[in-house]
Amino acid sequence: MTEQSLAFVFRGIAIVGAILVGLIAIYQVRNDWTTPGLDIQVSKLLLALMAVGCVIVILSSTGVIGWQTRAGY
Amino acid sequence: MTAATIAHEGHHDDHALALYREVADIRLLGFVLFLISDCVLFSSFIFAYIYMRDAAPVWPPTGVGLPDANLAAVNSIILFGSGATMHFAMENWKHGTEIKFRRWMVATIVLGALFLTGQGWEYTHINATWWGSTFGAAFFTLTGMHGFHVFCGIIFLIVLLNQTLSGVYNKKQYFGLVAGTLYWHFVDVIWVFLFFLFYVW
Amino acid sequence: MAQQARPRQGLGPGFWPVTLLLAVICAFCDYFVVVTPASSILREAAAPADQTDELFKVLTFFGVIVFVFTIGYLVYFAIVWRKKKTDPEDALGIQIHGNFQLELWWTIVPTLLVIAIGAISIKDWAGIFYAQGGQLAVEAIGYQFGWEFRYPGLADPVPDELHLPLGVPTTIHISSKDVIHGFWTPEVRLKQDAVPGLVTTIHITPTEVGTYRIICSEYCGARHGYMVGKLIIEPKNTFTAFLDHEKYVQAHAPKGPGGLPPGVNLANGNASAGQTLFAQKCSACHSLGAFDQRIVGPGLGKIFADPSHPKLVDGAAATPEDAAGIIDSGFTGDIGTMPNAKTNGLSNDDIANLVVYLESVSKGQ
Amino acid sequence: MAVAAEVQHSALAEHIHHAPKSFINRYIFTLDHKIIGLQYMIVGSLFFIISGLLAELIRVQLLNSDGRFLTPEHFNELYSVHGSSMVWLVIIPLATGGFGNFVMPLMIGARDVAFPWLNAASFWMFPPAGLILFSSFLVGAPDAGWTEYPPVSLQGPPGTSMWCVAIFLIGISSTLTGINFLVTMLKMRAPGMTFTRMPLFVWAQLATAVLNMVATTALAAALLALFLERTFGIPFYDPSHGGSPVMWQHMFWFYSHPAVYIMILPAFGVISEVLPTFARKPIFGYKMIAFSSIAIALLGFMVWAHHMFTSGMTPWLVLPFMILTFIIAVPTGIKIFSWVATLWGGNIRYTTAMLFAVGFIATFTFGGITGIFLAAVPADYQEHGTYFVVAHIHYVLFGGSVFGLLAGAYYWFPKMSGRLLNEFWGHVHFWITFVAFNVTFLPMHWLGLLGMPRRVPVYDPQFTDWNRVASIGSFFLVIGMAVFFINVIWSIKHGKRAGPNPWNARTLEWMTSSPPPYYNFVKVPGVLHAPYEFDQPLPYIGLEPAENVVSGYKAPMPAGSH
Repeated sequence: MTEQSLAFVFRGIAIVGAILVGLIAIYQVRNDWTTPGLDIQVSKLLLALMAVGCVIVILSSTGVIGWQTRAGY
Repeated sequence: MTAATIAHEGHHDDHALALYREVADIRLLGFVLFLISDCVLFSSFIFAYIYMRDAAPVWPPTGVGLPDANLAAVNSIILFGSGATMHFAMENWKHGTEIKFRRWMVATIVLGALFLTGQGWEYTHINATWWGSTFGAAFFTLTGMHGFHVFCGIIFLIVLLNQTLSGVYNKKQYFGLVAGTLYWHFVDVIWVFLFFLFYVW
Repeated sequence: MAQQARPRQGLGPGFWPVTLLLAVICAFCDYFVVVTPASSILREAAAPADQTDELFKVLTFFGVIVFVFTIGYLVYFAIVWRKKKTDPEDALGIQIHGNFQLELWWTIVPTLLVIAIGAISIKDWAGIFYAQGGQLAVEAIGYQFGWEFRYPGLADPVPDELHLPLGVPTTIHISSKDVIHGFWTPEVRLKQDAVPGLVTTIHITPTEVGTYRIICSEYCGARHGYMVGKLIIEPKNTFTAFLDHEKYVQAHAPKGPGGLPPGVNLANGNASAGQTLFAQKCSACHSLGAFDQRIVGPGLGKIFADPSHPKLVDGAAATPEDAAGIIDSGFTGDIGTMPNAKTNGLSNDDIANLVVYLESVSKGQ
Repeated sequence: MAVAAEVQHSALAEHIHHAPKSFINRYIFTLDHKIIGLQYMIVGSLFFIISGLLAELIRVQLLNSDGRFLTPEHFNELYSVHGSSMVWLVIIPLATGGFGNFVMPLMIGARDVAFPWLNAASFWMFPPAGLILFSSFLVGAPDAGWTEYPPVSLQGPPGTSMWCVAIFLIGISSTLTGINFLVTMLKMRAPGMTFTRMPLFVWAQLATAVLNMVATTALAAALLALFLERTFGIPFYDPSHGGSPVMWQHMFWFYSHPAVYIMILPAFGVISEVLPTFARKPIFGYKMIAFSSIAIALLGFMVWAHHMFTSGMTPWLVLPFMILTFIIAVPTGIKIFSWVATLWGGNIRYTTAMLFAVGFIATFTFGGITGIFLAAVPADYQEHGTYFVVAHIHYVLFGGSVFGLLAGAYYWFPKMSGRLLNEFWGHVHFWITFVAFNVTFLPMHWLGLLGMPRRVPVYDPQFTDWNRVASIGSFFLVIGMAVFFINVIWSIKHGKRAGPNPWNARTLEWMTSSPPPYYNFVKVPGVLHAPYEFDQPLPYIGLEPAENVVSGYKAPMPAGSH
């Protein structure tokens, strides 16, 4: 497989995975929206940030943000 | 056994549970505060990275190859995915489905280990050294610290899994699991920032 | 009620006379703060000193008021409200918990006071920061453990002594060769750290002839305490004579080889290729403005005919050969650090292209 | 009684643990916050004596302008270790670990801190840290001052790395202490003790704990980077490898400015307890004092770069930092004015604790005013890095923190030992210290303004006279402190018996025996009011006399409690 197509596969996996995980995180935040308790509040905050992370992964893998022309290894 | 002693033991259980709740409440606050101060540790190094990057005449410094964002994106999803599985594990514990809980825990541990493997691959292939440039200094220090946190997290989760097997926790008393979940989510979230700073920005 | 509280009778014995006394003490002290010329305490050698002294006076003026009244009332209350021998063992003070009006005022008044002092400080800071300089540009370079100074028209730095002409607005570029030093002349009331890898700048206008201390104010190693230079402020003609003398001395000192680096042929240079290269490799640190329009390094727009260029290279205006030499071998020290051509990934042809491009910019093409 | 209904005991508060029997478990590897507090005080006092003597060596050197007593290298090591140990091994551990540990849980009516194990662990990082720092003299102690600015600290002797390790340990210790105390204060207050019923010392400890918890890890990061750079050459600060020396200053001061509030806020708290007790009247403006502690703590995070006005950072950045620094003067001023107003209308008893409290207000006010001088950027261009700064920090750290801690020592010594300190020698101690303190540090203001930089083993001969005055003053400071330590040692055995409440104070720590039993209170009392209503009955219900652990008799409880 060439380097290009490997990168293409990686991006595909990342995008699909990020959508999946992001949706799970958002669903959980919504599910626990009214649940009291410090642990729940902190979990919600952290899950929401993780959803943001998923969005960043999607944007970076689709080439919206970030450098895609990096020479690596 | 007389009715009186049963009533007394019932009362004793209530008291023990109340005490456990109170102690768990205190420990939870302490643990959250610990996470906050840990967060400051990472923030300081992130500040250092941004500062050095801002002060550098050229970025990346000459002779440094930036890491591959595509591999890192997959690696991030592995780590974020482990956050999701951890969450499922916790939900299953709360619902009393302990078999499923164990499966999700094992999945979390495996995904965490996978992430570390990915990081290790990256370390051996990246065109930069820890001591060679400010990029290397920030990159290896921050991701190394994060990797160390993930490693500790894996140990933490294995200990927790072992504790559940030997019956330390029950459906009402499971503070250790709460702490483990929060820690794992915290490690995920740190990676959100590191991914953005090193692979996207 | 367990014990008898002290009854409340007005503001207590002697409150208003004491207040009056404190006001008199304040007025007395502040009178001397206002009338004493600061230069009688420490000489004012150069321009921002007089302005900074005014700020010191403002600060001292208000400081005296706050100090006298706070400490005055403290001592007075402490004496007058002490437990008397005649008071019973369990006697109490006046049971009050606060006074909203009073607390409001001692929040508002200090707030206004610090805002006023802040405004004055900002004004003075702007005066120092935007002060006129530039008629003369010199460089002060700290090293372990001493100072050296570069002057326009002198190829080599002069150790230990900074000569400045009276009345000429002067810019001093401060940098360091090794660790952080501090450039401080108490009589100028200015201090600026000399940070390796950075160039910091101060503007002063010498106002009084004399010899002053240049003290290292930032710990720099074992002999930090001994790192003292001299600032010599002298009339213009004496200064010119000093420069001429130094020029003579340096001209007769042995010199190393100069000229074009081997393999660079300026005749083959291509200005438009140089322009592309400049945008890729140079523009992160260098602007195309005048010499003092720095990003990291100096502006290069008029490098071969630049009035703000301190002409520090070897006393003359920079030549294309000088520029090629600097690009090739890089630059370290006084005004910053630039990597050499190898690190920057520049071939000999690239150097020629860049120099030709800079020449064309200098000529305004 | 209607109010009694709100007193609900938690399950935890009903749990009484009895003291361990063995000596080692009880007094060495103890989990008891009171013993740990005393351990902090004993170790901290030892370090105080050592680093105080280092300061005396500095002053001996500066008797003459030509520096013939010590080599420059040794001189640099002395003041660097003096500064580092006074800040990290003396004032911070004594203010939080010592007084915070001993007094704060008693004041909020808790049986111990939230995490006793963690508390013990925090303490046991402290003596090793001190040993590491002081033993660095064997290999060449750190010599770049307590701030250790790179790149010069990268060139420093091997002891600089030991300094990193020692301060890192202390940093971890105070972070854990901060977390521990914050949880204790948020979760373990006695029933009925709402936030506005907390004693002001607790408020001060609350603000301190927040600072300790958040800021100290930033120091840990800076130290880790310095250690990595010194040991493995990882480029963070060295400009010749692309690093930035100014970055260290940002990271260092992001911790070390809050650190000065970590040092001074507990002293503020002590003063706020001592003044009402001995003026026999409520503190003036309780809420303003409490909130100004929090305001100082929060603003304290936003002013770090006022230590760096001449450092070559982005020029316009000095302005917001200057303005925010000025604004900190407002809550600080509120505190000072409130303390002065507390004296008004009092019935003041001049115990030694009260003398130190009043002395504190005087010296701290002066230090605060010179702080404004330093915050004004153009003035700071003259003052930065000179003896003016040395004078200022000693006015706020010695005249402030140490005076506050000494007031606390005289105030709480009876609670710790069951005996009173000798008041006559206490007065002697105060007057020697107060006068000698001003003689030592006042001349440094004009020495600095006239051109004497700090951290120099030699100086311009024109400054000889005032330097000699300062040195002679500092020798008297030693005499004063010697009086204090002898007084303490003598009074532990021979002092007058104190009883549970010798000062007739009203906060909770005086509502149990002196010294308190292992579990603090036989029954955790309910709290009905703030503790400063001197004409009211004590606002506690459910107090039970505790057995005095030393004398074995049951102390009678203060009259007037419910």
